[in-house]
Amino acid sequence: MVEILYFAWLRDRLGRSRETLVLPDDGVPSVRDIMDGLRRRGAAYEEVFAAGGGPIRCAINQEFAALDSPVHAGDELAFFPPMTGG
Amino acid sequence: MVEILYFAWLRDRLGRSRETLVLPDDGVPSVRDIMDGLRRRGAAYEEVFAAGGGPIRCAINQEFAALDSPVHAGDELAFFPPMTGG
Amino acid sequence: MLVDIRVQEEGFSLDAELARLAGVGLDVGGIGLFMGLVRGDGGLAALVLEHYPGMTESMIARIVAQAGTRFGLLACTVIHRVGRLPVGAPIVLVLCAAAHRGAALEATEFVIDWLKTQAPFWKREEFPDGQGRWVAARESDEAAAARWGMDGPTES
Amino acid sequence: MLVDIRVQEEGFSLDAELARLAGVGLDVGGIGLFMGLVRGDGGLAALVLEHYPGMTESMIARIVAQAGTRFGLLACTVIHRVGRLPVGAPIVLVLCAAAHRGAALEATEFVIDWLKTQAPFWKREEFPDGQGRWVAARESDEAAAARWGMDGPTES
Repeated sequence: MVEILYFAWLRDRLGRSRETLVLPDDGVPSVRDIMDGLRRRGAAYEEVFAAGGGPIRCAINQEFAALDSPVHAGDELAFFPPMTGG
Repeated sequence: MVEILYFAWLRDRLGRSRETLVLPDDGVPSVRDIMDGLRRRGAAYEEVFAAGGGPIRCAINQEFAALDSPVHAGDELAFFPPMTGG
Repeated sequence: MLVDIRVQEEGFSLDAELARLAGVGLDVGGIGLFMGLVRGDGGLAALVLEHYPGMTESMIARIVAQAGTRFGLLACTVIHRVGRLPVGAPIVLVLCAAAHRGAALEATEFVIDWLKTQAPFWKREEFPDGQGRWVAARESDEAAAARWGMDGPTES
Repeated sequence: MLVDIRVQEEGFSLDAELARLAGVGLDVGGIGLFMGLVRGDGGLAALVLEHYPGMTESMIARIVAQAGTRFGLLACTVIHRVGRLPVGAPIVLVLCAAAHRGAALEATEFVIDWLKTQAPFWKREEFPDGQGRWVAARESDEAAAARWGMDGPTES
């Protein structure tokens, strides 16, 4: 299982701040694989994770990750827009 | 007459913070002329205004001035070391 | 290096933050400080700041550690506020203490530049009519961070 | 631009100085600040700061005016202390408020760099044994000021 967190406008559009995803038994998915899977969950997901939905950053276990980074069971995966703090 | 002010180590060595100088009737002296005149006033002046006495800056009427700047009656002439504020 | 990193809703006092540095010792010759405030652009009423608890603190700690090494800091304090902040309110404080002024001021700029692009905070603008809008990241912030000539404190 | 320049024996409060900026309006997005302190180098006990009253204020005013134009400042405060200041005491405060952080921080550096070389202050070191020594000007201060690419605010 992977815990997925959403921040800022991603959370607003998806209507949730976190959810749990069960990983497939075979192989180690990449962040991109997981995004592809999420996109099939409905219009809001399609909008958020489609190209043109806005630039998205992700982190695995609170470290920035790339689209092809592997995701393992027990990981905390977060999706969010580019940061605007400071 | 010219009012001369001394600051920092110049004042310490000369034992005074200000003095009044009567200008010659003929011509307009430069700062250098006035320094040459002061140097003849004794050992302390010789030491302060001689080459090797340390770098000296001057101001006329509270504006930085050069050695060849003219000095007029009524001017306030100040001698001091390079600044070390801040 | 004395490090103090806080993410909080409350405001802060600069005098109180300076007083905390008393224990650093007598080698501090210069303190650089930056404070960011909510600017009243285009009729804005407030900013609402959100963050990623845990990751925020660890990213800021990494930026501060890099600044400490690079600029020889004696102390560094970063306070970032979250929640609803009305126009005029302080958002962020970066304070860097060093032996000399150049290091203190450069480190301050380094920390705020990286914090803008690497620390997971997001701002939402609130207008008097109740409308809201997430602030888009600015390319100039990426450029400001990039000029320090690294891929970022996240790479270390 | 709101300008406040003071040469004084007393200390100062950063919070009080910030509070003075309240009247500047809601365009302030960033405040840069530098504070110089008496560093305890080589067993120093205190610095005694002397200045040229009148010229000091006018030179600082000129530096601040140039910074205001160059960086689009909304407010600038400079406080420089004189008299006997023990190790650890604040000597100087430079505070620059602007719409954006880059301008605020650069202006802060600009003002302190020029102040070091153009404002008529002199420091005397005092040691615990009663010995005293005038501080020599540092070439690095001249270099720091020169990098701003002008002959100095005095030339305008």
